[in-house]
Amino acid sequence: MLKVTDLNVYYGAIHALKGISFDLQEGEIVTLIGANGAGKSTLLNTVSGILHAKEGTVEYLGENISNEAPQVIVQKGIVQVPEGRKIFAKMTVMENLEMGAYTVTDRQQIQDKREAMFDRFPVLRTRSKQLGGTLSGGEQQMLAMARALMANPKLLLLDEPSMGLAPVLVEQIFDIIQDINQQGTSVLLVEQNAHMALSIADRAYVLETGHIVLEGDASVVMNDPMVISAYLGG
Amino acid sequence: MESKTKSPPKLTRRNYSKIIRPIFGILVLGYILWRLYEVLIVQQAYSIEIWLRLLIAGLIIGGVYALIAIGYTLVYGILFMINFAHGEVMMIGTFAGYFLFEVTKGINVASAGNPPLSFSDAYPLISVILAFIVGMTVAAAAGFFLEKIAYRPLRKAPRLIPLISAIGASFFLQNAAQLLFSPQVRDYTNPAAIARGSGWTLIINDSRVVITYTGVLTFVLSILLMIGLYLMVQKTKLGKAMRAVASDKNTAALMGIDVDAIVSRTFIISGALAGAAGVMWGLHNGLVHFFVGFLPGIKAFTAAVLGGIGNIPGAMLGGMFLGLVESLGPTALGISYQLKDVIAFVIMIVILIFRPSGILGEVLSEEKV
Amino acid sequence: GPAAEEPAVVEPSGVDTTALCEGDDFGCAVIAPGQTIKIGMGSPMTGGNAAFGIDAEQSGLIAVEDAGEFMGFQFELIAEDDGGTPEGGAAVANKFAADPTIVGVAGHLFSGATFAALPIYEEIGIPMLSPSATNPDLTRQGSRVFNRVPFTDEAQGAAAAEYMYNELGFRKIAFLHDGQDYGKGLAEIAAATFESLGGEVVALMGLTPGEADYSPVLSTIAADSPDALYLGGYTQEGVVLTNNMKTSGLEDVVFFGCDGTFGVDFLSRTGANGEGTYHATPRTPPETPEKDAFDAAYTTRWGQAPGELSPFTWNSYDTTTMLIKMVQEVAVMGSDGSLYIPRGALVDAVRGLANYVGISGTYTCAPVGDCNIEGPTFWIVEGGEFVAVN
Amino acid sequence: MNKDIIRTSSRKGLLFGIVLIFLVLINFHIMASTMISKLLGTNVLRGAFPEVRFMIIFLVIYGLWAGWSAVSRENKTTTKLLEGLISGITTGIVIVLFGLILFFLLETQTDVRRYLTALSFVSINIFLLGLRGAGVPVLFGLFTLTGLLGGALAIGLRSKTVSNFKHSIKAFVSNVRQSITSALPEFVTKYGKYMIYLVLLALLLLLPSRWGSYNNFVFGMVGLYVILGIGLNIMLGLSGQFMIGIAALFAMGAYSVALLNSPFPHGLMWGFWPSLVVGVVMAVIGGLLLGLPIMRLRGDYLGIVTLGFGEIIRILLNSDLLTDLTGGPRGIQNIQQPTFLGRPFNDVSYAYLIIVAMAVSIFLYYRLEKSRTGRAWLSIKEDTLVARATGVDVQKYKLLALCIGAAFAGLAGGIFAARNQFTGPNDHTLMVSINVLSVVIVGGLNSIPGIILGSFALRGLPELLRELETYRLLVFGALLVFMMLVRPDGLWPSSRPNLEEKGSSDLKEDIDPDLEGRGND
Amino acid sequence: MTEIIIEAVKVSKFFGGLIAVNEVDLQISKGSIYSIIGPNGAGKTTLFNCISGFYTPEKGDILYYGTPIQGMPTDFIASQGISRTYQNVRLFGNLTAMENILIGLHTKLRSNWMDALIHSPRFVREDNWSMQEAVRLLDFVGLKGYGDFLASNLPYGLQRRLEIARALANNPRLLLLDEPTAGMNIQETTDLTQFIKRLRDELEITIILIEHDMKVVMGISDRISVLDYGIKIAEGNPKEIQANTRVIEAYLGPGGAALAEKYRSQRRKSHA
Ligand SMILES: Nc1ncnc2c1ncn2[C@@H]1O[C@H](COP(=O)(O)OP(=O)(O)OP(=O)(O)O)[C@@H](O)[C@H]1O
Ligand SMILES: Nc1ncnc2c1ncn2[C@@H]1O[C@H](COP(=O)(O)OP(=O)(O)OP(=O)(O)O)[C@@H](O)[C@H]1O
Ligand SMILES: [Mg+2]
Ligand SMILES: [Mg+2]
Repeated sequence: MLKVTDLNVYYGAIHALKGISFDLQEGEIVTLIGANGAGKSTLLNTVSGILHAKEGTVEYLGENISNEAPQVIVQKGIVQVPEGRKIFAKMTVMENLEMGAYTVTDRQQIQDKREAMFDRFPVLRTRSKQLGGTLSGGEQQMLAMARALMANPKLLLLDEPSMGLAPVLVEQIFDIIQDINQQGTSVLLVEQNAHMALSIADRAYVLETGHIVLEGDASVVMNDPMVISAYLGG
Repeated sequence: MESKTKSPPKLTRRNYSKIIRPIFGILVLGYILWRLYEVLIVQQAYSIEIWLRLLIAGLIIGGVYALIAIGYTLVYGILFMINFAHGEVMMIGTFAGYFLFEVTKGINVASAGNPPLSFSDAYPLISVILAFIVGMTVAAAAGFFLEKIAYRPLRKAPRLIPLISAIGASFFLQNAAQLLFSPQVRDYTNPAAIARGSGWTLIINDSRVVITYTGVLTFVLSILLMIGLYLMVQKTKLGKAMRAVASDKNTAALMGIDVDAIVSRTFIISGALAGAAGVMWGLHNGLVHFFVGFLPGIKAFTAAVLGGIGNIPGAMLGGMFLGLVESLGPTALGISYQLKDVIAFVIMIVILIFRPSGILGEVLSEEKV
Repeated sequence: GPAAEEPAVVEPSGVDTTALCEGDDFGCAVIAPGQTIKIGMGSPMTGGNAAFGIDAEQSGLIAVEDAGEFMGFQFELIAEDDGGTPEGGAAVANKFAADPTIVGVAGHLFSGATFAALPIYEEIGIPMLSPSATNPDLTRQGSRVFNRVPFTDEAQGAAAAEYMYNELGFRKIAFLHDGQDYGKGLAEIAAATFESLGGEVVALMGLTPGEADYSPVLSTIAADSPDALYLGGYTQEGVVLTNNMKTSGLEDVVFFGCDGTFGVDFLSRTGANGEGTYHATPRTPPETPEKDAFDAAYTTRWGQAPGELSPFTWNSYDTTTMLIKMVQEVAVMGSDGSLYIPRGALVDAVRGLANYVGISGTYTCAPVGDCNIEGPTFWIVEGGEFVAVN
Repeated sequence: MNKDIIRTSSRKGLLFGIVLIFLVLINFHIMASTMISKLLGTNVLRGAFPEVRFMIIFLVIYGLWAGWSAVSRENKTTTKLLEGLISGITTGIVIVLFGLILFFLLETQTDVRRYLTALSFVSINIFLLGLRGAGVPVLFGLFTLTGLLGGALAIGLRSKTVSNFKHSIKAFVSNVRQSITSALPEFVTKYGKYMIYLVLLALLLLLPSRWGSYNNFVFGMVGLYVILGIGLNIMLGLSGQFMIGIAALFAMGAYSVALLNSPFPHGLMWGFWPSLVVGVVMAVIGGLLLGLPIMRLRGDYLGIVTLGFGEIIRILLNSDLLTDLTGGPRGIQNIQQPTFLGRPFNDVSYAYLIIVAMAVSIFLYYRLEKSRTGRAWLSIKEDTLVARATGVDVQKYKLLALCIGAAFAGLAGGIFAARNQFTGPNDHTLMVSINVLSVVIVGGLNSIPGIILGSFALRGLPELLRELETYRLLVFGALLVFMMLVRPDGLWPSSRPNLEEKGSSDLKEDIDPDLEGRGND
Repeated sequence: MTEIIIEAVKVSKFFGGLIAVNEVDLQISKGSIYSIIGPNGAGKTTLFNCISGFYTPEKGDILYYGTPIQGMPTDFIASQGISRTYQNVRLFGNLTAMENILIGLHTKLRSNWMDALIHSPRFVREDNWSMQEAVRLLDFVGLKGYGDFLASNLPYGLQRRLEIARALANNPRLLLLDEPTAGMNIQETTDLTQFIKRLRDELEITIILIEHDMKVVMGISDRISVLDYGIKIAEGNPKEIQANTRVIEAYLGPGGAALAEKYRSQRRKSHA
């Protein structure tokens, strides 16, 4: 479904991604783990079209999308939940959801979608008129997910959805990810919480300073000694 | 490391601005109240019709300021840059309207028997509507190209950089207009039906108070445009997208919003409003020249900040407030008209001292850490 | 220019140029063959007051064209932008001072710029003849090089006050000015004279120049119900005031302007509102064939009517022409084919100007440099035209 | 692909055509041909028109450029020719339409100068190459041909091989430079920088007495703006306070020197030096008065308040209210000139005075920047709240920055007034504040070389552009935009100092400062 | 009992209608590591902001060595030896690491602008000393060699360390750390935990810690308070907190290992 080949991304002089290749099959949860600054968010942003690679290609359903603008990529069905949630603080929950469905033109569909989201995240229904910025961290994370789902993604990119959340909330979030996946959305998950991420993923890639150093089935990666010492604490 | 047993001395420190601020405020406020008392209660020099005239003048100019201020605020809200060339966009709109009226004045429509009428006199409504359409379109185009050429490449630069670019653009546009149209000051040739100075006349205390047609047009139209704009920003998809882009460009892009297009549209809207303000200016005041945008530009910028920059109702309020202070202030305080800008600025400073982010700006009393 | 093809052969004058130049206080400006005799002009050509400078340059260029060739040399007008500011005035003066072929300056236009420029010209002996700088102090400080053709504020202000009091019978007048040195001086003197005559000054106040709407000021003034409104300022403010008076409770009050408000621009922009307003000029006689010729030339060359950009169109022509005339008077052809212009002699010649009949009036320079010693002419607008009343 | 080429290059051509129309409408074609004419040795008097052949040269250059710039780097040779040609033809078509209108105006003798002031018959005629109607097809041919030629030129110069070649030349040059530097004796490489400084210093010392009063004047203006720029940089660049009212502080310095040193209005003749000190002090007081009430304001709110302050001061200086004190709109004349060792100042002495003032300002600036105070300012600029939580008394330091910056502005103002022997309200307009702001940002915030360059660019350039007459500010505005687009970090961006080595190398000497007072600074 | 360094007495902080901190009492003894945990939005950061002087609590006192400090200027509080770090790293991004630390040293230096202008002996002495001290701190937090990097160019983990170094430069008696391990992986987290211990042991600094990572909290805390909706719902040593049912309900949820097992089994099911 998604195929990334030999990706090189720079921030000015900083070489952030140094020849990354990976792929993701339809229906999979693939997780990317790696230390701070390894380039995980950079990778997601490149796939989303916020950043553009100097070299290398991103293929989606067999189509080269390396140089497309973000809005085009969203239209094609790749939607990202950015790091730190990035809720539109001065817009209500409802308006945030509407923004998520920006690419959808059918009003009825938007309404249905919104109802579906409220059913999935009941807490959002009770807050629908509240400003996004005043939600608690966990509520914001749910809103961010719901907002992304409004666009009917085929592929969901999640950037550290559990960051800064209380343990109970982490639990809920991972439940939801699984659920979304089971309903047919592929997921590319970036996580610091390697334990949880590996436990729900099909496959995993380990990123270090812009390189992929390890890849394989989640269960295999989980038992790799290097991963255990660096990411799982063993 | 040394020992840490010493307990901190009990010491409170003076907070300069905590003392100075109220003193300054009380001084200014006291002065204003004293002057108001002198003028309104003691001297009673001015009767009601004079106040009415002042009020009318203030509302009209306030409406114009508000329209221009909204342009500043829209652009600021979305790019956090001061579009210093915005006054020049208004100037372009003024010129566009001027030319439209020159053309409609020049076309003669046959009218049986009577001396031939010009198009603009025969169909004043159509020509005024045309003038607004042309003025707003041309100014919107100016705003669009301005952003595309002078600001878009600087989207990621620190905020002061596009400001200087805008100053350069402002120089350029001003001088281009001077070289194209000569520095001469001209007047709009209004359709006869809404000639400048004509209007409804009220007789108050045996004195005529004229409510000019152009003034009413200006005021009503600016209010309508403002309401329309506010509704648009609050309710339509474009408006919401603008707010989303304003709060976070990258995230907005991740929602599938074409950020460049939204920014362009923002400039188009703000240009169109400035163009409308320009045509109103021409119709009501009659002044058209290359420098016509400079003063209103500065004033409107002040108004935008006064209301809370980035805040649309704030810009409206700020514009109206500034217009009223300029027109009523000197008389009400019994101060020379030469100092009207001083009054306006001092009141602005006092307001900002107590509301550091404008009248309607968010209350920044405590910033989230 | 068309005459450039066949340089006329001019015999050397036979005057000993070395002695002439050594004897001169400032030495000579030497114009070598092929060079032009340059007249400088410092004026605001950009920014809010650009119309004044552009107008002055356009008039000056016509003056230079009219002057034609002199002993095989061309005159050239170098108009520089001083922005109307002192800082700009000093910059332009320094630039002119660095050019040895600049012999005189038809400027500067604004008093502030003139003040800053003056010491520089004083030092190297470049005569100035300003078409518009009216600050009385300019001719009070004993400058040798500074001269001007406009009225001083004193002459006009006093005359206007007397005219309003004695001839028109006004007793209550509001005096306004544009807050610039020209208008303020004028209004203050007029007000003081009016008061000394026994009139009542109901207001003497400054405006912010360049505004588009003065109705608040006027509404306030209306409370004192004056007979007339006097303005020291320019057409721009005059037009706005005249138009605003009709909606500010001053419909029946007379607007009395000055030489700064005289011009076709006022007529066309006030229309019916301008009827019955008064203005002043230093110009006698008003319509001469020379002036008509100039008006025609100006319109043909620039596509605008003279007086549309600023009230100083004719003054600028006259000052440039006067400088050229004086250069022609003192210049000497050297044996080497160069033209020798003794600077000190030129300075004195300009100061010594007498009974010069220009298109804007007849000028005789007083020893302090004020060249317009005639009283003003007052005009009333009737039927869309200026009609002289005295 | 082919469609793409047609679209992009015809768009280029359209752009060039429209710009040319604009240039003709403001008579810039006359200006440009005049310049070409002068360059080629044929003088054109002011107000006169150049000969048609120079117009042709201008148009040919313009056409070549239009063709050249339409060429893209990647394409094949023939495609490049095509691109140039299409661009040329499009420009030609636009110009034909325009030319026909012009010809119509000429034929019917329709004078449109009431609306388009530059469009005189002479100017039209010159644009039509003096050929009237026949000029239109000739122009079309000219643009088609030059477009093609421009494309052809670009084949040679705008190709990958050439750009590679350029790179290799650059590499070669830098290699040569390196080998030269390595071959030079060590002291040259080591002290080369200082030698350059020495040469600059020598130039600074020698030039003012040589190059005439005009250059001294312009140089002095640049110098004063450097001082103003340093003052503003302390407020804006170091402590992050958005100040658009520095003209007011400049005015305080200027008016102090003027009022204390002129026969009118007060007849005080204190002499230049003491009044310069008063000027600096007054500016500092001004900074303090401005700063005290508005310490809480941030960003653009601060900007607009300082702008208001600047305007308030200017209006008051100009007003009837203060005329008796400040001379009102007439300003203050005949400012007494300073003397040095009994000799009165002339342009050369002022140049030296400004050099000294500039040098002192730069020196003081560097000392401040590299101190606890300077770092406290920087921390406030970066993050006020955190600076406060790190123990920086934000209000005190902000005020300090305003006051010290004001002192520089006052110094510049004092010298300015004395040098012009006159100052008035028009010397202290909003434009002055905007100019200083531009100087600092165009040059590069927190960079002294940047401020010097910026000052040359913004104050020197308009003087150089005087050749362009009325087009001066138009070109200046365009250049300002262009400079920002090309160098958004400023002409000479600042860099942060390297301190780690300094701290490490001194590690041997174990100095312990007096730490008793720690905790209650 | 040992000396109390800081004490909160019925501290409340409101935002409009929202009670962010509700009558919270804390007593923190000198030389201890004290953790504050609680769900998102419980008011932990707000409490820090009250202590460090960013906010003035509407009610209650904050006593530092027995002296009330609430409402005092932030910089004054800092100069009394209370340093902090921030939940989202807040370095002076455009300045170098050295400069960041030098600014941290601000309260320890006394030379003013005049000293700087004339390079007085005091200035020279302090300048040399502060450079050395900054390098020493750089070394202490393991940033040697990064001194001349712009802070914003440092990797995230190093930025966190630099922030701590800046806070340490103030020579604090009390250090407030707000989620120092957020966004760190396990290895980095372990390192940082050791480092925090060292701060307490070697420099005798009292530390208050906000953390979501229970491993860290339980590993190094002497005492723990739990906030929920601004109210302190529990206090005690790690053992007591882990056993507290209210805390489990509001905050901890079932243990991580158990949870992971739950997911794995679910996954197997769904793939089957
Ligand atoms: N805007 C930027 N400018 C310059 N460098 C950047 C920028 N954003 C990221 N970097 C650098 O690129 C590298 C990769 O960053 P990225 O944000 O992708 O890491 P990450 O793996 O997502 O880390 P984290 O776990 O902290 O989110 C880092 O070294 C970072 O410093
Ligand atoms: N400046 C502010 N204005 C309004 N509300 C605020 C402000 N600061 C915090 N709040 C609110 O106060 C509550 C407590 O916030 P606080 O940041 O202290 O939570 P926290 O315990 O640190 O949570 P987290 O673990 O997510 O960081 C939240 O509901 C928050 O939205
Ligand atoms: Mg990341
Ligand atoms: Mg928190």
